[in-house]
Formats: sequence, C-alpha cells, structure tokens
Amino acid sequence: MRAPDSPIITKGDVLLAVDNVSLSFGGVKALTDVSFDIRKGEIRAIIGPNGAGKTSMLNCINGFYHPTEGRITFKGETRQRMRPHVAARGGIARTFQNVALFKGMTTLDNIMAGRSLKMRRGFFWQVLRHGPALEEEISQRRVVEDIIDFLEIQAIRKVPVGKLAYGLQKRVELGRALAMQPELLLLDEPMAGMNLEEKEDMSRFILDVNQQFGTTIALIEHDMGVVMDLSDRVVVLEYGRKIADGKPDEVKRDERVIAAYLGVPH
Amino acid sequence: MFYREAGQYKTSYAADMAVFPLRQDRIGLAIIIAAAYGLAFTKNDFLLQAVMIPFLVFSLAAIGLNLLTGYAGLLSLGTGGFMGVGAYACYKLMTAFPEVNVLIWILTSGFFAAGIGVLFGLPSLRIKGFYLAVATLAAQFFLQWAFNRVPWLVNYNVSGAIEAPLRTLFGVPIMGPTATPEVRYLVVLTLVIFLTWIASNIVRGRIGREWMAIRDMDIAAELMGIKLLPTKLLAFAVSSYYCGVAGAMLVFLWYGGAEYTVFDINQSFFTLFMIIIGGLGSLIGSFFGAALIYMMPIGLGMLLPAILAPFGLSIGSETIEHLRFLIVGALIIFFLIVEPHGLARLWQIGKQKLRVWPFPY
Amino acid sequence: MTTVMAGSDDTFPKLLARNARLRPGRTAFRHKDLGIWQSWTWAEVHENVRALAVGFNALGLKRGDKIAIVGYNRPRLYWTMAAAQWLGAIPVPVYADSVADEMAYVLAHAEVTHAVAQDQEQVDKLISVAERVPALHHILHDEERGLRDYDRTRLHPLSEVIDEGRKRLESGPEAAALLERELAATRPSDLAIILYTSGTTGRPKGVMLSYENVVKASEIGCAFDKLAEGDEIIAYLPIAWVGDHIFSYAQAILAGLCVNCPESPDTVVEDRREIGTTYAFAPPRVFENMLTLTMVRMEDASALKRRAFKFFIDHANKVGEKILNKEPGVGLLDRLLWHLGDWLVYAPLKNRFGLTKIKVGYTAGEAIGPEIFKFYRSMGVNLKQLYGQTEASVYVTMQPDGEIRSDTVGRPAPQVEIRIDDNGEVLYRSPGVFLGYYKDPEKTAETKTPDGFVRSGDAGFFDQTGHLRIIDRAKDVGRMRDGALFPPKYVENKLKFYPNIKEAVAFGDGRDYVACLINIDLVAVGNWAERKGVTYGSYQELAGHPLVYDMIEKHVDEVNRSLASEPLMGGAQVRRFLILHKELEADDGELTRTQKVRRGFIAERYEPLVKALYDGSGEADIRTEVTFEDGRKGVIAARVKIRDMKTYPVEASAPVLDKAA
Amino acid sequence: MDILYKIFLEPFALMASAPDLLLQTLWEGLVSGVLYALIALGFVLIFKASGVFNFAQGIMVVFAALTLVGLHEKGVPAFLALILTIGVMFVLAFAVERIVLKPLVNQPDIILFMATFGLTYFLIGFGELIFGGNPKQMISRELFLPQGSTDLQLLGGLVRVQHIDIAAAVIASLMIAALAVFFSKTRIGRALRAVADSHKAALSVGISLDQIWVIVWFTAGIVALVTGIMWGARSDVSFALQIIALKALPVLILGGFTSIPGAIVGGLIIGVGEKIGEFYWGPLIGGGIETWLAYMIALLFLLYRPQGLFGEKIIERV
Repeated sequence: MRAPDSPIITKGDVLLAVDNVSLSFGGVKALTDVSFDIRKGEIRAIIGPNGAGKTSMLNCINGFYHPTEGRITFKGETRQRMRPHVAARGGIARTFQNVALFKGMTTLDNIMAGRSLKMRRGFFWQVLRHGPALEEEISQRRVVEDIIDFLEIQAIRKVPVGKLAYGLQKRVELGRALAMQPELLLLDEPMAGMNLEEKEDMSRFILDVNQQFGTTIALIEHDMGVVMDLSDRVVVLEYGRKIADGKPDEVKRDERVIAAYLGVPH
Repeated sequence: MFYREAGQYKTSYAADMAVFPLRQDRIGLAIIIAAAYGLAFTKNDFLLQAVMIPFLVFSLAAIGLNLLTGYAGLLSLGTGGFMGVGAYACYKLMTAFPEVNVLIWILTSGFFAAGIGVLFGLPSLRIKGFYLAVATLAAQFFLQWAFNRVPWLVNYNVSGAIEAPLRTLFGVPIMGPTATPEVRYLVVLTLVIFLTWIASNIVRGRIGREWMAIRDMDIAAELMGIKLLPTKLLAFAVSSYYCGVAGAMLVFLWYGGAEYTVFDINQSFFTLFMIIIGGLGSLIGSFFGAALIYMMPIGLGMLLPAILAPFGLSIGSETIEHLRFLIVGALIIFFLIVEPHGLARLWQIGKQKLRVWPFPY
Repeated sequence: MTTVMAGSDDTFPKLLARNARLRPGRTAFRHKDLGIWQSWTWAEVHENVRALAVGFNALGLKRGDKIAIVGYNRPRLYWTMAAAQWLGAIPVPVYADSVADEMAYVLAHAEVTHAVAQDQEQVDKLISVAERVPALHHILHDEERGLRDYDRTRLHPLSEVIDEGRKRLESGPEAAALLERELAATRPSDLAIILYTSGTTGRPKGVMLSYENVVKASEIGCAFDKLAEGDEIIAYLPIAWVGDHIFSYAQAILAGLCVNCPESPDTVVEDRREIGTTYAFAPPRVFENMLTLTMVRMEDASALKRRAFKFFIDHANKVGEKILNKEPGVGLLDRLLWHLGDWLVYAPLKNRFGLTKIKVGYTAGEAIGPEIFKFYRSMGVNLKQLYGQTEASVYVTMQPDGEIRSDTVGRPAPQVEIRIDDNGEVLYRSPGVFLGYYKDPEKTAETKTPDGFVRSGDAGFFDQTGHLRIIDRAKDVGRMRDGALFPPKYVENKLKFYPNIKEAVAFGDGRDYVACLINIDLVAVGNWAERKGVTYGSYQELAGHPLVYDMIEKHVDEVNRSLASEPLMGGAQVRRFLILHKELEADDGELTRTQKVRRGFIAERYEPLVKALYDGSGEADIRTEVTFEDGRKGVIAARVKIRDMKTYPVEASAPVLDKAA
Repeated sequence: MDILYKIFLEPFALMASAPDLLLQTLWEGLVSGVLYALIALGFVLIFKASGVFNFAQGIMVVFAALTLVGLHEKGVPAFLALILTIGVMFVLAFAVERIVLKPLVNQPDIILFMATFGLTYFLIGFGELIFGGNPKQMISRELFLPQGSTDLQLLGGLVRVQHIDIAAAVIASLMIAALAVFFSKTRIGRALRAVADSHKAALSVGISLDQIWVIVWFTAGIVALVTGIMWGARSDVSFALQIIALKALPVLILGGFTSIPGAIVGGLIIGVGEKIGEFYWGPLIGGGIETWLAYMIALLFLLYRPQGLFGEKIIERV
C-alpha cells in the first residue's frame, strides 16, 4: 500500500529513524534524547530494565504519544503529531504488553478486524452484505485464513478470544497485527508470561514473519536469551536514555548494559 | 438434542459466514417467522394491538440502542429523544407530502433522527462511559423540550399532539383510525424483519467489527487504523435511525397519535433496560428484552387481579403501575446478578447445551 | 453395482479415468483447509493426476522407480500415488511421525529416487537423511510455508510439477500420448505399492502388493458392505498403513467414495462430525477413548440427565443389538422405548461423535472390549470387527451383518481360504495375498507356504459357529512352568478393557505365575481422582497413589475371576502387578508406531521391575531414559510398589467353545 | 441583527438596569445549586468508596423524604419519624450491600451502574406502593424549619429571600463541614478514603469491604434525607422530583466524579447558570429551557475539559 511518491526502501536501508526524541508527562521524563534507527528487514530489539521507557518508545513510534522533542522519520517522512490510525495506514502495526485483543469477538473476527484498513466497500454494500461487500468479505477471509494457518490456530478459529489461554491470546494478537500486512511490526513483550514451549513457538513465528514476509520487526523483550537469538541489532534503554546500541554480542559485553542488568535482577 | 450437525459441512466462505450456519436454526427461524405472520389471522385485536405491535416496535428501538451501546459500547440515555425525532419528522413529512407513500416517510424519518444522533454523538470522541451517558441526557431533555415548545413540529396544532392521518397501501388503510390492527401488525412485522436483517448484515461485516473493536479496546482499534470519530458517529447515526423509525412506528402504527410526553426519559430508560436484560451486543437479545420488559407488566396486570380475587382482594390499576415499577426494578437487579450478559446469553447457553446434549459441555 | 467392480479397468489410474468418465461432477476429495472444505470432483482429480504424472515424468520418474510419500493425509499426496502408478512407478508411503533414522532405513531400502513431503517438517527430515539415500534425486513438497529460503536445486513444490505437466499437456499431443502409452503398459500383476510394516520386532519389511491384490481386496470389501458413490470416508490414519491405503485410496477410487482429509490431527473429531462420514475405520483405542470421554463427561452432567442417560443406555444394552440385527423377540414397548432413547440420547451421542450417518464402521488391529463394542452397536452404530494383515491387503475374516460379536473376528472374507496350523497358527490364502517382501526372499519364503498360504503369525481357532477367534501372536503364546497356557495379549486385553487401564504388559512364559506392568489412563484416572478429591502433582504421583492401586487391584481381581471361569486360560491369572511410573511411549521405543506394546523391549528396559515382580519384594527402584518431544533425552527415576493378588480356582467344566455361542 | 441583539446585548442590558432582579436570580440559583451539590455529594461519596455510579442517589432523596412524610401521615410524631427514616436508610444501605452489591462484586462498572437503575425503579415502585403516588407536603413546621420570607432592600429594588432557603444553605454547609470532619478525623472516615485508593489499604485499617459499603451507602442515605427535607420544604414531595434529581449528573460532570469540592462548585455553577439562562435567555426560545440547559452546559464543558473541573489530566496507557 505504498503511496506512489514515497521512496522505495530496500532491505538494509533505514526504515525508521528516531532522532533525539524526548518525552515527558508533566514533569516526569519518560524518554530523554533517544536516537536510533530501524533498518528494513531486520529484527531490532529494544531492551532495558523495568521503567526504562521501552513501551513509551513504541508508543511514540506508532503515534500514540507525541514526542515532546525530537523527530521520528518513517519511510523518509517526518510527521509531527501523527495520529495512531495514520501510523497504521502508513504500515506500522503492533501488539501490546498486556494483550489488547477485542475480548468479545472470536479469533477470526479479531484478525478480520485487522483487515479493516484493506476493506473499502462502503456502507451501502455493507448493509446489503451482498455483491461487492460479500466478495470483499470473502477475499479478506481468505487472507485471514492464511494467517490462521500460518500461526496454527485453526482449532480456535471460532472461539471468543476471552476464553483462550494467555499464550494463544498472544498468538492471536500477533495474527491481528499481521493482518495489517505491516512494513514495521512493533511487538511489546511478545513472550511475556509464556512457558518455554510457547516461547519457542512464538520465536519461530517471529522469525518466520521476518523471513517469509520480509517484515521489519522491532520488539521489546525481557528474556535476554530470546533477544540474543532473535534480533539482528539491539538498542538498550535505561531510565529513558540510550546506553548501548549494536549487535547482540557487542551489547552483551557492554559494561553499562551489564551494570544495568546486574543492578536490576530479572 | 435437536441438533444433528453431522453432515453439515461448508465448502465456501459464504456458507461458513451465514447468519445461521446450522440447518436446524434456519428451520427454526422459518417457523418463527411463519408463525408471526400467522398471528395476523387470529383476528385477536388485543393480542395484536396491545401485545405484538408494541413488542415489535420496542424491539426495533432496542435493536437501535443495542447497536450503539451493545456493539459500539457507547452508552446512551437519549433513546426517547431520538425516537421522538423520528416520529415528529415522519409527521411533518406525511403532512407536507401526503401523496408520497407513508412507508417511505416512515423509513425516511429515521434519517432525521440519524442526523440529530450524529450531532449529539460528536462529543463521544472526547468523552466515554458515564460521562457520555450524561451527555446524551442533554439530547433527551433538549429534544423533549423542543417537541413541546416548537409548535411548527405539530403543525401549530393547539392540542400539541400529533395524530396519524389516514394512509393506504394498495388501497388498504395502513394508518389512521380505520386501519385495522391486523394490517398495522403486518406492516410493523415486515418492517421489523427487514430492518433486523439489515442490522444483522451491518454487525457481521466490517462496520460491526469496527464497532466491537472500539467497544472492546478503543486504543488497539485506533492503532489498527480504525478512525474513532467516524466509526462512532456512524454508530450514532445507524442507532438513531433505528430509534427514529421505531418512534415513527410507535406513534403512527400503534398509538395513532401522541404527545411529547411519550418520548420522555422513561422511554430512554426502558429501552436501556430492554437491552440490558436482553443482552448487550445481541440482536436476538433485543427481542427478548423487549418481550420481558414490555410484556411482563401486561401479564402482571392480568394475573395479579386474578390471583388476588379469590381472597376477596381487589387491586387498582394504580397499584399495578406501582408494582410494575417495583418488579421491573427487582427484575433488573435479579437478572444482573443471575446473568449479567442477559437473556441472550441464557439463550446461547441453552442452545449450546442442546448442541452438546447429552453432555454437559 | 457395476461401478464397484473394476471390470477391465484393472489399475488405479485406469479406474480414475473411468471415474472421470462415469461421475465427473461428483466430489472425490475434500480437504478442510483455510477454514472450509476445499473440494475436488473426479474430473478435477483426474486432470490433476494426469498433469502430475506428466510433471513427474519431466522430473525423470519412470517405470519401476520408487517414490516416497511422507506426510499426513492430504489430497495431493493421494494424487501423487495415482500419478506415480500412472507412470508405472511404485509409491512408497512412509509414516509421517517416523523419526529420521527409521525414515532413512525405509527410503534407502526402497531405493527411492523421488520423495514427496507434505510440509517443511518432512522436508527437513528428508534433507537430513538425503545423504544416506543415494538414489534420491528430487524432493517435492505440498505446502510452501517456511521453505522460501531453501536450496531449490532438488526441491520443488508439487504445484509447480502440476503446472509443468499442464503446460506440456497443452503445448502438444506428446504428453497425452505418453500418458496413454504408460496407462496401457501397466498390467494388473505389476507391483502397485510397497507398504512398510512397522513390525513389533526388527527392521520394517516392505510388503509388495500388485494392482490385482489391491483391486481384488478392495472389491471384496466394497461388495461385502455395499459401499458405493455417495459414501463418505475420513482419511486420518497414516497413509503408510495398509488400512488407509485400501479404504481411503483403493476403495475410494474403485467405488467412487468421497475422501475427506481433516484440517489437522487435532481436529479429526470435529471434522468427522462436520462431514458425517458413512464409512469409518478406527482402531479400538479410538472407540475406547470416545466411550471414556462420554462417561467422564456424563459424570459432570446433572443428576436427572445422568439418570436418564443410564436408563436409556441400559435399555439399549438390553434390546439395542437385537434391533440393529433385526432379530425378532423385541416387544413393541421396548422398541418404542429404544426409539425414545434414540431421540434423547443415542442420536445426540452419535451426532457428537460424527457417527450419525454411519453405514458401517470397522475396528481392527486389536481386540475391542465387549462393553465398548456393545455400547456402539446397541445405539445403532453398525460397528464390526475384521481381521486383516498388510500381507493380505487387509481382508482375512469379516463379520457379516447379523453375525456380529465382540469376541470373534468373523468368518473368512469372500474368496479367502483359512486353515489352522498344528501349533494353532492361522494361515490364509486369497487374491489379496502379497507378492513378497521387497528385497527379502528369505522372509518371504518363511511367511508364504509353497501352496500360496500366508502364515499370519497369530494363534487362533474356529468356534462352533464357524467364526475365527484370535488369542495372541503365535510366537507369544507361551507356557508357564507348570505347563499351563499363557497368552499374554489375551490377559492384557482383558485388563485394557477397563477404561482406567491404558496399557498392560503381562509376563509369565516359563515362569511360575503371571505378573503384570500396568499403565493407567491419565484422562480416566485423573478424572476419577478429581471426583474423589485425590490430589496429585504429576503422572508419577498419581500412578503411585495407594487409592489408585486399590482401584486397579479391583480391576485385576475381576480379570482373575473371569480368567478362572475359562478352563484353558485359568492358569494365567495375575498373581502380582505394579503400576508403571511413566506412560509407555512410541518415542521411547516402548510402543510401535501403531501403539502396540513391544513386550520384549519393555522386559529389558524395565528389567529391575520385572525381577522384583518375581522375587517377592514389595517395591523396586527404576531409572529410565526418556526422549522428549524435541528430541532431548532425560532420565526419570522412581520407586514403584508391587501388589499381590488373590487367584481363584479354575472352573473345570464350562468349555471355552460354549461361551462363544 | 435583531436576533444577535437579543442574544448578546439585551440580557446584559436587563441585568445592568435591574441589578435587584439579577441578585434575586443569583440567589435562587445558588440555593438550588446547593441542593444539586448535596445530591451530587451523595454520588461522589459512593463513587469514591466503591466505584459504583449510583444512579439511584436522586431517588434516594425522594424516597427518604417520602418515608419521612409518609410516616408522619400515618401518625408518627415528626422527630420519631425522622429517627425511623434514618433507620430505614440504614436498612436500605444494608439491603443494597447484601442483595445488590455483594453478588455483583467484580462485575464491570456498567453492570453495577445498571443495577442502580434497577434500584431506582424498585424504590419508586416500593415508595409509591407504600405511601401512595400523590404529592405530599413536607412537614416543615413540625421539624421547626423556618417559614416565610424576608424582603431585603437592595440595589434599588426588593430581593425576596425565603427563610427556608437560608436554612437550606446553612444546613447544607454544616452537612459538608460534618462530612469533612468525618472523613479526616475519624477512623472510619479515613478507611473510606483509603478504600477509594485501594481496597487492600482499607482492609489494613481493620474494616471489611462489606462494612465500608454499608457505611458509605448509609452516609449517602443521610445526605439524601437532608436533601429531601430541604427540597421537600421548597416544593412538594413526589417522585416527579426525580427529574430534578437527575440534575446532579451535569453537576458531577462539571465537578468530576470523585471530588467533593468539585461537587459543590459544580452544583453552584449549574444552579446559578440555569436560573440565569432561564430568566434572561429562556424567553427568546419559548422558555422552559431549565430542563436541558444544565446538560448543555455540562456537555459543552466536557468538550473543553473531559476530565472535569478538578479531575487530573488522563494519560492513557497501553
């Protein structure tokens, strides 16, 4: 869904740049002068102790918060005070730390809701649910079924998500984000609260998404093992400031990172 | 118990996404609709005039409110006002253009209600929950005041009331003093079935999903590219449309005439009760709720004197009215405790029980 | 019924072409995929198979080549078989859950040149064993997912093969001519398929079946139960197993049945319900699980429902089978009551299990518990037993309508001759009898007598009604030190008929008495524990719980009583038993891939426990190595208690044969 | 131009030319504002302590007044009736806790909100069934409430002040002061405040949640009774009052659901605002705008400040 005039970004180019971003609520500074970039096609991890501002960073990237200072450039375009739905249209999707599914809807409907942006039939056809509206509904269902197949959640297709186990809910949420066919996928602690097997499954899905669809992924994760295995590059935040940035094994050896993590047991 | 699902498989998405994917449900619905039409031939005026017509009209109003509150999660206490807009709009249109078929005006009157609904829905972008409920009270009181104080709305009728003029369809009177209950019932039934079908189309498609998404988690919905304001306003518009049409039907196909007091705050409350008891976010629940809230007092009015008579006790109509309030109130609390998700959930559970019968789950 | 007979169309490609002529618009295959049942008509299947055959030809597959097929039941994998057979190549289906080593052996032994895999998992396995299979040139796959970045020189998607075939068929008459030529070149006596049997011991053996074998056997089965187009079957058992090959492939093509492939192994029950199959096959374990599930769920039902359920099930037990068998002697009232029960209980139950439309259901492979068997039949499910072997293309004996009992496997199937050897072993001869074991003339000679009979390896006898009863593997029937007969499986099966007992392994050959290792059923016992308020943290803890032991002891005691009433078997009463601390698993080599216990292996592996069973000690320690699902290995240790049992005096009179009548 | 003149100039001209009228209007607005504030106060109490949006607060006002008058009508002496009414309010609080709140604990807010709707209708039906549906006179004389009025010579005109209004203002102020003391000085009061922050904190004070709910509903019942007496003394006692009771809702919106000062300020703004609006602008559009003006004011205010006058800015989190 790239606009014709926006630049073509190929693998390895900067997809999103965060420049000197600061964010404060009242007097509290959540982020201070953070800069990093996310390159097309990579898996970028954002790590840091609790309260380091990781989620705030994601919130800034997809327009939920607006940086008090600094700029965020996505696909070469810098937008001030971008609304979340504009970010979504631009190709940014995300999942949430505490699963934010639509609890009253089924797995299928949740993922279908993720296709909203791709559905264009107007009210008139929707009312009749015939002709173009039905065709569109069916063609989108087809896409959603591919996602269901991909995530291996066939058996829970028509189960209201409120009734699902936590691990499955996380998977459905990933499915909903994937339904948007994003260029940049933000994952906020995709493996929090999962058991080992679920974590392995989720890691596999994340890698598959990255490799099969070429989706750029930025993820926040606490499990260091997972981060080191999955990500191409890691940025480390502490108290809202960036303290390290680089390849996983470089970051792992960084003294400030070690200090930050030793100071705060996980 | 009645379900024999074995052998009911779907080879297309269209079949899989049907409203009633199970054959037994489709048969059941066909029987219910046939029976509903069959009622018209009982010629029982009391049943049609005092029970069925109002039940259907209130069901439609409840569907309207349910679209807003149950599906989109926007609490409204202005239903009475929106119904009134429909009724008064319909009155103005009918009397201004008497040559156009009245059914068209009934269906058109909803658009005026929709317009007003959108206007009062504007604050919903910034306010939520109870706050929004209070904001919709503004609509309720303002509109009620307008019905009373703007004589243009009642064509400067000194009595301040609006009355159903005589209107026909294919030469048969369907509105006005000479229209029989049977005919009016058939008109109401057909309109309600048609509009229910439309509502079910809406809620099962993209729009319905967007409403529910906003209801369940508005932040996530917005981050998925759903624009909150237009989606909410659409909910207000569609909801008010339904309420407006219900209001027009209430006055012109049931009462035959009305004053502004018909659309008072109690109307709003009772419609809200209907969807609470019936089940938020359920079309069938709207019917259940309307049936319970509306028919219960009728039943009470007939039953109580009969029960008390043998003891030599007589009971006045005023007492019955008091009892009605008392019992409606108690029922609401009772249902909220027993099944906060309403009769629709009970229905669903019952259906599920039948599907898994003889197993308990 | 001309269409259930092969006639002059004596190979599957020919039969397929015939189906495309006779019933082009009828649905041949369905696959629950992406949420709905994707369907293909016979005409479409025919077209796909032709294209696939041409495509295979382009990839160098030729007459006599072997092509391995690995995966769960998928329409394209069945089509692959037909396409390969079209070219005169021999399909070699492989168990999808076999580990890489097993697979390597089979592929190398069969000298496959091509392999078709269902998905990435199987492709990975194939790649990992590729160097041990020198003949293997091409790997093809059905599902694309996850394979994007794989080296494509030897890996191709099936869809590409089909497209290539289509292109060639469109571009000129050569391809079509090739198909005609190859189709005509195949003779009924040619090798059609090699099915590797897992076997309880030793390396898998490749059973070679000709077209004639498979076609004739299928005809027998179809005619026996009047299977015809319009019947629905669900294909969910391993494609490498002879049963699935006959039911879901051969009979489907022969009679024009519709084959339904489930969405995933987890959704078989729902998928079966959706389709409402008319023809079903399931090992006893599946029926057992359904019954266990029923009983467990009914425990949670309301008292009234439970009582009604019990009442009607009891009533069905009384008259249901007679009604199904159309026997006289059922009163009008009983009949009415049964129909009421049908409306209230039986039909809904059948609906839940997807058995509503079932015309005939088969169970085989192992003995089924009489209660289980009766439960289904009394509800009106025409469940039957058959006795079959891969070497016979399935059918050896079958149960004709009206003569169905749980304790026999029926009469010889049509065109099958049976004789019983001196040592009790069953021998049979039929048109379905196999050509021989692939590359193993020695074994073939051991199994096949010069006059064409096949040694089944099972011991059995004909009862007075002319029905065959199988008691055990011929080589397993042992004698105890006092000379009494010891048929381990017979004892084990009696134990396993209790829902709480999942597996049992009996010892006694050459010993003083019979002793048993028992595996509890986690679902049934877990549920029992919940109701009794027995708390447990692990399988091991539950298995060792004294109350569980008490319960199992009761079951063993009942088995002893029952054995005591059978003169031939009375000596085999269980004197001591213990409950194993872990579940027997195929991954640990304790069960075969078809879930049969490997008694010898278990005896070695649990040697300390077996020793303790016979040295009188009250408990024993054991350490066992286990393989986890991801292939890691670990060790679990446990102390297992042993219980002594009472035995009963053997009833002298009551002859076994009478009991059968 | 005429219409603009009538909206933007004429009313102010009128205010300037007749300041006594303005003062009179302001006074009346203030008094009804005080009473709105009292009803709103009942809401706030319950909302703070239990998170329940008690729609029935308005009806509790009427119910309390009706019980008082009704008991007196049945021959109970006034002060005994007052004590009995307090008892009834306690029973009501207890019953509400037992029958309504306890079974619904942990349900979503909206469900509890709906339950108070049910309570509203139940109380209307119950009250009318027992005491009849006719409007009644408040027993002001028997309770020694002041009667009559005084005309003050102010700003070149007469301003009439009803004594009962003065009493209402005074009693309302006393009530609020008493509540303030109760909340800050007593153990139970502190527990109530704690429960607003966290239920666990309240438990640590040694009071169970059940008790807290009873206390808070009882307190709200007392507030309702006082409000009912005052309001009843100014007009009739009947369930028609419920419409007026609903006016507490816009007050809450202005003041915020959790702020006691907010309730007071909001009440005064609404009271004064609607009186002024009705008197000076009402006639322009036919009068009677009092029924909706308060809601409109609240609505417009909400658009500007969704969190209310004293609410904190809401930071949404994900």
